[in-house]
Amino acid sequence: MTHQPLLLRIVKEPMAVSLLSVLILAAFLVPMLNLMLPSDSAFHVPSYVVTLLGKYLTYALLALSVDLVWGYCGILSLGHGAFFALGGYAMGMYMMRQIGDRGVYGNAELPDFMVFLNWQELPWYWYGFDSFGFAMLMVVLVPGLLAFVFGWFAFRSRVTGVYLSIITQAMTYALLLAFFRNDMGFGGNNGLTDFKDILGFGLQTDGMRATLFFLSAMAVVTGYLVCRFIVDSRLGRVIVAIRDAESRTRFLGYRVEYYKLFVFTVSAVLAGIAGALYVPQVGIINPSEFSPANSIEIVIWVALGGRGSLTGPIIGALVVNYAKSYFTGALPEVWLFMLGGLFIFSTLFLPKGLVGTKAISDAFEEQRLRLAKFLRPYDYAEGGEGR
Amino acid sequence: MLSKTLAMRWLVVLSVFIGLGFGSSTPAHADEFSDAVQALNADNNTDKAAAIEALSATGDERAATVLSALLNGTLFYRQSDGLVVLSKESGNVTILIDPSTMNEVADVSGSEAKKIRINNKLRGQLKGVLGALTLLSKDADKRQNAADEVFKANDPSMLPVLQKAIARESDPDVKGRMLRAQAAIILEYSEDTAARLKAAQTLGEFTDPDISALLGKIANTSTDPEVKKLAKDMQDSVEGRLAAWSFLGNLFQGVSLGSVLLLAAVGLAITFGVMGVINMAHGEMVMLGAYTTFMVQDVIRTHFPAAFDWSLAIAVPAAFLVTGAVGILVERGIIRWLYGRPLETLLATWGLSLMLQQLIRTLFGPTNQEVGNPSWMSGAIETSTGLVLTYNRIWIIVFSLAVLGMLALVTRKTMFGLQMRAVTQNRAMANSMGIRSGWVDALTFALGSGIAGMAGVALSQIDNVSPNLGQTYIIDSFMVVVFGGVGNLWGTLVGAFSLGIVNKFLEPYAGAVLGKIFVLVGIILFIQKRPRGLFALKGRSVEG
Amino acid sequence: MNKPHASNTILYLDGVSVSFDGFKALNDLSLYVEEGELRAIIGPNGAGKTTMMDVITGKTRPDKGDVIFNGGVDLTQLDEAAIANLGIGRKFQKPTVFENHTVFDNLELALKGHRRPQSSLFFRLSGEQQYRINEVLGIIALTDVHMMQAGSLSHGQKQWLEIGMLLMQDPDLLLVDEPVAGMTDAETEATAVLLKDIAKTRSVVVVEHDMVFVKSLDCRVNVLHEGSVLAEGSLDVVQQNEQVIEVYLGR
Amino acid sequence: MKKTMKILAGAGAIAASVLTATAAQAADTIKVGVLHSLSGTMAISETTLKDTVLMMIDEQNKKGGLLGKKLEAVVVDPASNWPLFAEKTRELIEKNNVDVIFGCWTSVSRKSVLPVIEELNGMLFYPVQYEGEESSRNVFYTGAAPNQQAIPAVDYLLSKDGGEAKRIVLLGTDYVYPRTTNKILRSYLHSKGIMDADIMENYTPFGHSDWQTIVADVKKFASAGKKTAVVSTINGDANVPFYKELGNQGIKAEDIPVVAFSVGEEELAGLDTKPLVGHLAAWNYFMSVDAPANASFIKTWKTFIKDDKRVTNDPMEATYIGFKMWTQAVEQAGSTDVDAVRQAMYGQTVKNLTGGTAVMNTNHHLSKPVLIGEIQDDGQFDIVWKTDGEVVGDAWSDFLPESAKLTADWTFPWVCGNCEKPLYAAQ
Repeated sequence: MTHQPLLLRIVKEPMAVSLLSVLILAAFLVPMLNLMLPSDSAFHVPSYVVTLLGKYLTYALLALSVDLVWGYCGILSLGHGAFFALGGYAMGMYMMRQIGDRGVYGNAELPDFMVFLNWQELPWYWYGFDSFGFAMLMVVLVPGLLAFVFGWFAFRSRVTGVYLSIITQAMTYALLLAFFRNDMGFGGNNGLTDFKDILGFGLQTDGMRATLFFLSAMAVVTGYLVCRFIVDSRLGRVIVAIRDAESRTRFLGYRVEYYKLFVFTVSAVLAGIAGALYVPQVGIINPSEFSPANSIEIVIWVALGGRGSLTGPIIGALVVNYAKSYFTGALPEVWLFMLGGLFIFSTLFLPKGLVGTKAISDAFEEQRLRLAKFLRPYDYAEGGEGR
Repeated sequence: MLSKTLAMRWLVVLSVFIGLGFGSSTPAHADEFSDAVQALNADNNTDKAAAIEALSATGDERAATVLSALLNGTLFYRQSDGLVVLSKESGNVTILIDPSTMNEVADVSGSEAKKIRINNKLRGQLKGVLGALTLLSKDADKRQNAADEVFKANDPSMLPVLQKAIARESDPDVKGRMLRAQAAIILEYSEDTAARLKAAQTLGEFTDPDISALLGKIANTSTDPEVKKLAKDMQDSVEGRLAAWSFLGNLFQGVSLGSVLLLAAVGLAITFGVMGVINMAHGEMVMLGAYTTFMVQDVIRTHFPAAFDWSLAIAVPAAFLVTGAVGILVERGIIRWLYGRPLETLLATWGLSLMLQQLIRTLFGPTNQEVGNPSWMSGAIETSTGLVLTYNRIWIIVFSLAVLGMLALVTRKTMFGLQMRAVTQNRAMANSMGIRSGWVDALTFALGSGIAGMAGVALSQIDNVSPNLGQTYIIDSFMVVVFGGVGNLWGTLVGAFSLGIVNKFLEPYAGAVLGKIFVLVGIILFIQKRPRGLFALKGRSVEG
Repeated sequence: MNKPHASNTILYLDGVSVSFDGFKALNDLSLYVEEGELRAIIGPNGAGKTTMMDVITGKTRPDKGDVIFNGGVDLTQLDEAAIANLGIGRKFQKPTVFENHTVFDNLELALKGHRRPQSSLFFRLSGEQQYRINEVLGIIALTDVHMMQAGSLSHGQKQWLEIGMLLMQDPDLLLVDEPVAGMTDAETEATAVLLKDIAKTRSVVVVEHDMVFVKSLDCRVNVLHEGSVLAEGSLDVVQQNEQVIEVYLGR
Repeated sequence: MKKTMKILAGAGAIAASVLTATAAQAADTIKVGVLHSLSGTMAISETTLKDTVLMMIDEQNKKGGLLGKKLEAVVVDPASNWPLFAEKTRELIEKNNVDVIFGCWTSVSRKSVLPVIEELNGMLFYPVQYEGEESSRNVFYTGAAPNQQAIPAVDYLLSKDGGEAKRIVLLGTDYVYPRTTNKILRSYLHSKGIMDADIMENYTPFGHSDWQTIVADVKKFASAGKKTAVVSTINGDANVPFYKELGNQGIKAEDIPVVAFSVGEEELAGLDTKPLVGHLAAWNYFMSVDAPANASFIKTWKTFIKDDKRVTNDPMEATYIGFKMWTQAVEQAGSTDVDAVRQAMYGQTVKNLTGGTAVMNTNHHLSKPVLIGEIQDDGQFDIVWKTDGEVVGDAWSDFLPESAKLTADWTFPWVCGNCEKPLYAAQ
């Protein structure tokens, strides 16, 4: 039963079907409503909403990446913001190079922040970022490599549980401090900003916004499929086995550290891609993305949505961030009460997250059975259970 | 210009001699004196400077009183007629005194009097002048101060009065300081090589960064090769001794940072280490403790100002009770539903921390609140060696150890401690033995929170009291607890102090930021070596 | 007891000592198991049985002593996964199965080979492997519940599932820690039959408290006490041993 | 299938609510966006400015509003989160249709807002002293540029009254404002004959709390026999332990004066200032200035905030001036249209609270007087020095080679914030 094609397996899950179809629909519809309708039309989607939703979607991808390691492999990373930020910085560096001589000082060689800090030449680690391809490679390579090296040491030494969580936090905190230093050559506290275009297309055009939104939506869909492929494979069953009984898995002969390293690295790459999509949409990347509080927040999206399911984190990220946008605008003085209250409420009353909540899951379960019967009536005629 | 000032100084010195020689001032001085005092209320600083010189030149012994009042900001003038007056605080009432007669000026209300403003330049001038005026004071403390001021001013015109003072000085400590001032003047300004060499020798005996700097300056600038060489040698020897002191200073700083980390972490060692609650609201408990201190001080300030020095003694138990009570509420309301789901506590306590921050912001406003140091925590043990041990840091070190000691006693020696350990080790067994585990949980959480609150009292003495206070410490606290080994108080102690000391010894070489980065990387690498922290319990596998 | 040459044994422990913070869990322990042998280990709590298992399976490194498998492989240099892949299977005292996986998936995960992440990502079950899983399902009598989550099995079923997982690994040596704890009499009997059956094709070491069960195994017995072997022989023989009676059976 | 549809519909409904919320509401009020952090690390400074804007709006409405309409504040909380500043700016302009925004404190928040405000042609009033090197068509800078704070302060230190300093220590927190300011100052000091050997520069992280090593270094640097002064661009929280360490190591203001650009009345409010007496700060405004306008401003503020102990500070005055100028410009333009108001802003004058008149220049920076104050034991400043008249704010420093050649002028023929020659050649 585990050999059915991926898509067929997904189709049997109404929650996933709904979510993915909404995402794909939105990927096409939102840009269309934004670009094709006149701005006074009732169905026009303002650019403001397009970038906002685009930002949420990058967060959703980030949450998905955390869920892969935490929900499925039991590795609670409190440092995933670091991978996100590194991906963002790689993208930011590319866009900085694209500015060329359009900076305020008109210096074609150096970014503005280097000019007014009297840097004489471009540091070596900025080489190559003029090329889009190289930058995209770095978007996946830098977070992936960091995760690989960090994971290699940590998993081999069998650092687990809260100890692992804290050292991931130490990692992102150390990076935060490092990137704050102006001497590092990443723009210090101000970070990278004032981006103009990607591949010659202006960032501030509606077309580019719609494209980035489309890419973000499709990235979430692709991210979902990749994660789904992983967790449905035998490897996926091994990592769940590791989560539930690590030493049993070892005594079965599995090299737990390799499996952890694999998912951790994949997850970091996904986070890096999310970061790279995030930066052009918000227009700035600075060291505060590395702050440990940000990483904790990602974990909270996942917990709220429901970890250990792939739809949960996506929904969690969307809900929390929408709530945040809404409350900071509507109730600026007391929104922290609302957000804090939401976290406490959901822990106490929705222990399995939004998607694990009985009312919701029952509705979907009913759908699932109906759908399954529709697709493979004979299975159910025998009273067997689909996977 | 220079010669004019010098001449003035000479006049001062001369008049001091006269004053000494002829006893108390004669009435003839009175008018001259009050004119000079009146001149202090000048429009610009240049005139004020001249007036200060003139006033000290009167040689009147009241001049010191007036000048130190000017320095301390208690010299006023009456707006109506510009009469210069001294002001004295007496309870809540300000009394104005005519400096010439030392009588109260009855018809001046506080708001009518304006302070005579001075600037840094005048302040420097005043200190020098006052130094010379008080070198021969009857009060040994004042003489000692004066000797230090003269040393700092390093003004050759003060040499004669200094020599006179040395001759009369009986207190060996004060005399030493005067000799130091004298040697400094001779070394820098004398033309006599032999005297300068002797002065350099004398100075070489002191272990003082100021002297090292002076010797260094002479070694660099002197044209006399002999003096130059000796100054260099002496500087090296002073520097050598200073290095040892600076090591001690570093150590103190490290221990002090360690004590702050320990205080911040020890409450967490209970709620997280013992109970397993990933308590993100721990920092806010610390903050609540700091705000309790503010409230206590506020009440004391407005109602019992005399008891201000006791404010912390009251704040410590108050903070313990307040945050302990909050702890009970939190445990009963939220945490108790989450046992067995430790990661969920992260989510709930994070939400709680957001709410507590906002609550404080709503109640007290977002700005810093002023929490004062009681007098016994202000100031420092200052040695001339450049080693400065501030009282607040010393007390915090003592306090942190006391808190930890008390906690160890509670957990090891009391019935509650026994029950607490029983419940955390085997809840079902404890229940069956009749321990009401629910209450033990609540009290344990309250204990951890209460200790965090007490830490807040201490941290309010060195940090800004603002809604963000807790956020500053939460990450470091978790680092310390995990580095030391979860569930091990001894580990928390050793972890805190070793992180503090390592940080402080790295800092001079790597700089503040890189130093901290190295410490973090160090923690990451250390955890590879000991995946369960510094003091991990070893044992056979139970489930494998 | 005479000391055989390592090359003649499936498992050879000689002079093994382990201590935790000063407590000697194993104290100069020597134990030899021959190929194809069924061996029972008994001993009071804290005698060092589980620690011995930990040492053999690579979980704990001995302070000194030799641990040699199959006549020549030094187990002290290997980690758990390597040892498992050499052909040593271990069943825990508390039944440890993957509760969130189905019974079928539990067995599939234990299937011999395919331990590398790359190959497991694209792994597909062959017909032969499917057959083997069904076979084992039959042996451990869980065919009917093969699609149930392992977490919802009864205690005894979990014990059997774990034994089934060991069979899937196809090991040369099985270490079985208290296989009948919490089982009904009927289940215990069936387990004894199963283990004896398994021992026909491979070596099995059983740690157990239940004397009736040990007796039904009808094999050589080692008595462990304070980290070393107190006596060895058939159950009848060791039950006669004065020392054994004193430290263990006598109380 | 029905339920799936329901969920799809639900998702659609959420999206729709986002959409409808953006629909413009009837414009019977003039909307003023307030973009200051009310939570997070910057709330400590920025909340005051939010209240200042609300107070100004309140005052204006009491006077009958503007153009016959009431002013309405739209307050949002960007939560000290820099990307959120950009998002909230977009929200204020696109969704709430505000006519003007008062906001930002840190440079990074302004940099984050900049692309959005320029793209949407909004108008931002930025009320904090900053590093300069910027002039946006859509931003009016009412805080001090380096030449309105740093350079006069150094002038003072070098003057006879200020102690004729011959060696200068530049201490700062490691971010762009101190880095740039110090770069400018170093170049300025060179022009005054103080060479690199007599300049020490040091950077520390945000919230740095252990100053022992650095203060000892300063002390050593100062003992070379030349009068030494410290120019501090140390940010907010780190100042308290810094000044304490100065006091502890026996450095008094008359020995080594420290002049700070980020320490004002609000920062001193949480601090015992007795050990700090005599240290200096340079601002365009001090609460202690004895002027009728200031007295009434302070009174209004204390009444509005219902707290007699609250202080006023320089960024509040900058907000005050910005707000006044905007209302005047709106009245002059007869509309809140950004382009019209911008044109009306140039040459707009507002009486400073400290006396004199602030003028908005075509480079979007103000002409303001510069004051230097010494810290007093009551947490207030005693003004010891004041520029003769107003100083024109420079967008581009004359002391940085790259920026000296740039001109900011948003009127014809330049119409440019960073050009070497006018956009439209004047015939």
